[in-house]
Amino acid sequence: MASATLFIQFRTSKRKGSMQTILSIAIDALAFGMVLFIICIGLSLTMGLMRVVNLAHGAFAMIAGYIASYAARDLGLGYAAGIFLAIIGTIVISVPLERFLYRRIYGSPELTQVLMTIGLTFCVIGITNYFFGPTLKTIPLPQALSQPVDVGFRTIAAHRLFVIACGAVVAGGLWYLIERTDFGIKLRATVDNAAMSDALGVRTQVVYAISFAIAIGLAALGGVVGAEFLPIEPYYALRYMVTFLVVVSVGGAGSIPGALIACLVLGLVDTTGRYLMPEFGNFFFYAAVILIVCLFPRGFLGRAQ
Amino acid sequence: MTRGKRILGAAVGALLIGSAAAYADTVKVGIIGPFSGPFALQGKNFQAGVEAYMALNGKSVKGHDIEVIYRDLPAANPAQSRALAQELVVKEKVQYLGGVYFTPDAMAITPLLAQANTPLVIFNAATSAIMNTSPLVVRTSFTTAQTTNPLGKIASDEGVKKAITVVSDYGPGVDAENAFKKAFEAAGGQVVEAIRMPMNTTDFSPIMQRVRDSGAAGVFAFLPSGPPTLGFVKAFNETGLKKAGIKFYAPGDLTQESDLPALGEAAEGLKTGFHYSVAHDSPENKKFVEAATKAIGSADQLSFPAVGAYDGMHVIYKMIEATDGKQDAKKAVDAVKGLSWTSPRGPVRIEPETRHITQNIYLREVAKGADGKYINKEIQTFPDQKDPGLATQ
Amino acid sequence: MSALFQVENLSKSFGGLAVSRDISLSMPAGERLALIGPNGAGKTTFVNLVTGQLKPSAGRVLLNGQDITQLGAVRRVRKGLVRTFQVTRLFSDLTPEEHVTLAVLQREGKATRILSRFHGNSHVADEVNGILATLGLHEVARRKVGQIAYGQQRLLEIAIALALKPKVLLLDEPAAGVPSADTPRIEQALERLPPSLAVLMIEHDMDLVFRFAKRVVVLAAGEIIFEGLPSEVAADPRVREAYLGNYANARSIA
Amino acid sequence: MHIIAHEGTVAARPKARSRWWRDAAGIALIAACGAAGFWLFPDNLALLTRIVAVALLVLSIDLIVGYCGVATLGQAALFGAGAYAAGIACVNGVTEPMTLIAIGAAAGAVAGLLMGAIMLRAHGLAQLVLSIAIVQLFHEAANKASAYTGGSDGLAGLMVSPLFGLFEFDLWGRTAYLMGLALLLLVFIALKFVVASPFGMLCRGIKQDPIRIRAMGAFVFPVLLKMFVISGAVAGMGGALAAISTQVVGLDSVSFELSANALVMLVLGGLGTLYGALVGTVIFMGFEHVVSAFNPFHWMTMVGALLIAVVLAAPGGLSSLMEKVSASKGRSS
Repeated sequence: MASATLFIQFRTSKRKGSMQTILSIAIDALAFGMVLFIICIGLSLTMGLMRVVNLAHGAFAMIAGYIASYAARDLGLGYAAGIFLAIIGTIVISVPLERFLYRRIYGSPELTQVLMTIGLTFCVIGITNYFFGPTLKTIPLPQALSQPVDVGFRTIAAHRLFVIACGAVVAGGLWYLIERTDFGIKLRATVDNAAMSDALGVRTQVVYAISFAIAIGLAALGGVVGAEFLPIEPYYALRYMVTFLVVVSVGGAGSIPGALIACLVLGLVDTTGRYLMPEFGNFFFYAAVILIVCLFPRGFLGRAQ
Repeated sequence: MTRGKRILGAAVGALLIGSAAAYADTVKVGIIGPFSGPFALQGKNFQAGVEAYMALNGKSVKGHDIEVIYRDLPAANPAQSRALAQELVVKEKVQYLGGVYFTPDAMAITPLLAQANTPLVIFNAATSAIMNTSPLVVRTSFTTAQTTNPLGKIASDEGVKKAITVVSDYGPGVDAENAFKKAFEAAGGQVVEAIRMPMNTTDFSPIMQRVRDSGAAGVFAFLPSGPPTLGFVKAFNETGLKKAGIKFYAPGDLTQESDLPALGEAAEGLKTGFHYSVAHDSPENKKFVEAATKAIGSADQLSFPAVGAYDGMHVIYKMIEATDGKQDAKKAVDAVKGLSWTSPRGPVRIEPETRHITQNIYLREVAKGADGKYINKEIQTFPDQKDPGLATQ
Repeated sequence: MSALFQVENLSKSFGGLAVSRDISLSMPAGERLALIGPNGAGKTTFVNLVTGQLKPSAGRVLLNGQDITQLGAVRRVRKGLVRTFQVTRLFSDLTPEEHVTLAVLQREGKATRILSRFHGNSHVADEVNGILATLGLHEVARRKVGQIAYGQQRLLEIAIALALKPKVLLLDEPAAGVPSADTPRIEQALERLPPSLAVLMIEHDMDLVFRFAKRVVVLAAGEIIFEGLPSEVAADPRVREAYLGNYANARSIA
Repeated sequence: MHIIAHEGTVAARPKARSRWWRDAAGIALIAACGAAGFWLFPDNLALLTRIVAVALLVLSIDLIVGYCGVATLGQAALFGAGAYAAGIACVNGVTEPMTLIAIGAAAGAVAGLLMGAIMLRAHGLAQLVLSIAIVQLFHEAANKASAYTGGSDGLAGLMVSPLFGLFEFDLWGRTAYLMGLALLLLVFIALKFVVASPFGMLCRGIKQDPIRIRAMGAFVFPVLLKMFVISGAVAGMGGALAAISTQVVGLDSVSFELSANALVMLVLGGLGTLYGALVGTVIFMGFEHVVSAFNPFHWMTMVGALLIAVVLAAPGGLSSLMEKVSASKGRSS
């Protein structure tokens, strides 16, 4: 990361020669990275801890976006209520899916999981398109978040600061949940050895169900607060699938700090790449992915399989 | 299943029309468009335009019943495009092909036309070069160069000396960049920097940083309509460029009516050049909007592909009229060369040499309409614009 | 030097933790050597060092007088240093015949051929059938490995190794997990191993060790603490100490 | 021992022969289905040709995923390499269709070599992500090099000369379909030989346990790389066929979407049998065609439901379901 910063400095010193640009890019990268983090961390948990390649993860984020848009815009309940209802609503929708579909594929070969979750994604896209139509849906921000804020060297949308804060809270909260609570102990035990945990009286089915709900809830939160970056529309579920998958793998499935580092590094690479030479932005991004994966075959902080 | 459906359709049709008209022949029109997938909205607009035209002008021409068959092509996919066109021509026996949203899909169909003896009326695909690949193609949409061209002069007239172009990095984006540069420099301006963004860009703030650093007084942007436009416009506001007084010019794809409710306040004041605004003030347009809104189901979803389809159907109806329901592609195309009429978008004409549509291009500004909804308000008209892309070839 | 296989001062440490210390061994052709040791003695590390799965921190491995320390696992196999696995590593949907055929073809350098057929290759069939018959696997030669008894799977591990015509054979607990009723079949198979072959057996089952080995090496805490005849092992105080710790009154280590 | 060996060889013959008969019957069945398609759906030959081209792509994925256990979501990079190579050659005056197929195969093989060399450095999820990154880079490169590839407008104007100087590639697509079908059959037969060779067996072994294969003294990397090259050649032929029959090459032929769809088709049909690849392609594309013609606006839901139903009813893919049905009695052991 340090070398990347130096590189920017070198380039911009020719261009404008100010710290401003560097800080400016850094803060944009941070906000974008945090959006990715909030959405992807749930996927990282399902993939790393529950060993389910849930390609329909983005579909849940999208469902949340629709609920939030409906609550905040059409019902006029406001942003906070929108977020809350979106998380609750998405989890409620996910419960029967977990019970009747996902439970059948725990422990199945990865490709079988891919087949089913892609199928689920197709269904969600089709159904959303049918009920809500193909237009973009927005979630109106409250006044406080929609204003640009002057942070000294530039103006930044208050919403971006809010996203950064959300990301920090999610990272801290998850760390606390997994490392410091009773549930976290049960979860880690179940992951290490499900049969043994079962024998010790941990109700692994319940642990799985709760973890799944948490993952979906995080997807929902990410879908709503990230809607300014990744607008809500029916094709959302497939459009960003690759990005989510890449982020999770680069971070190492199942690792919270790994996912955080991956989001920040990829966010930085993406943002600086697009600033320095936008026309090669994708080259930058995927070349970085190839490089990282070759250097860290298990992701930044992945568990040994 | 398709065969069963066809038989069923024929049976139902016979019942409705009754025995007297059962002898009347049916002319089939095949429409290919993105009816599902990421561009489903555009496909829905195709359908709305077609249905609006048929609702207003009847479902038969000179006693020939017209049957429309839709085929879904969710994203640019020439192989599938060709397969669908072939099926429509060979199996469904359509006499006319219409629709087509993407350029490569059109390119895959044009080589078939002569052998199929079928004209293709393009409702959207906007690259100039398509017209050169077959004499049996007619286009009722626009080209990117056509909608971009007047913007160069406008920018210069508004006192912009230095401008930066920001376009999506793909064919139409590059076309737009070139067209603007040419027109702007012809008017005495200077393009200081040309940025091409990858198609999948979601965070535009680094781009806006570049715009700011370039020191340009105006920015010309081209993005295909769709989700990224929202992020782009928001980033333009949030990074303070709008507040700093940097002028913004773009073809109307960026402020497509169906995106305006989502863009909302952020888009207010944006100036775009385009061939059609849903808010165009004319009796023809009023009738069209009413019928098309009914067809599409929601006023928020209606936008420019619908008018391309509407006028496309007009051209197809004229072709059927000229050939009296017989399959004769050359005669059909010849009949509409030079055809002029008043479209919902204003006066238009099919240019005999290029078979592309000549039309007014309007400078519009996003503003609040009478009912409080945002509209593209026409503030200046550039009449009779041909496609500069074809004119140069 | 008549030693076919030699290990010289082999050491390995992970971080600061030494798991193998200064191990030296020498085996002539035809040797039957057993390596034993309590759990955690470093037997698995030793096997990995010898077969090339791990690189040693210090020391050398020699085969036929040639230094093979720097060679990878595959090249060591090709030089004639072949192992079996403690937990069988077999392809559950292939038959024993297919396993051994693949090994024979690989030894002959024909396993990567595309323009010949794997099945019905009469040239290798005789050899394959011979090996399977020697180990008493001919009856199950056509069954999928997933469907044959575990004892037979262990024998198949040995069959694959023999198909590679090794000079030195490393048997990693060849009787592990085999029901005691089947152990004689494994013993029988071991007795029939080619006489010129140097065999290093790592094993827990002391009965098997005493019957098979001519010489025994005891490893404890990463070091060789005993080297000698099987009959002397039980009496050695250091071995007793290593195995029994404070329960010095126990009579036998078996 | 002699007696045993003798018995063994005697027993070997009927088995090898039955295997051979089964493959011969399978290939005859594919040929019969292909011919049936030609007679039954003479108006859909462009669709059938597209299915054949994609079937080649799916077969190529089966070689890597089904036989080597290397997961890939980037196979369209190889398909696209073949398509663009054939397309560019055609635009530059090489119009003989068989030559174009050969060019496609060569380009696919080279791309396969490159892709394999990169992908085989990682395992599991990381490998999957590498494949995605590679196909995205290919896509980006094809978009950038618009002077050669036409970029997003597509590479148009491919004028392929008649096959053997006699059969035109026309509107009805008979030539393209029959050529594609013949190509598919030849490739299928060749691949049956490949997977039945010692090399094919070695790959199956590597898929299950590379450590065991190494302990047999075989290098894993070159074997897998070789399979990547073969797979690339097959995918490249599919791409070239698509280019010839469509006369346009679009960016979709190097897209992640095509890769993912093709993988879905393979898993739908069943891995590691070659037949599964064909079954999956035909079922998926046929189903998609029928439902999207039936309802162009909301067919995606039905395709999704099909995939879910298959996972619930036949987790091993459709071909495993057929095996299960045909062998339902003998399966009690």
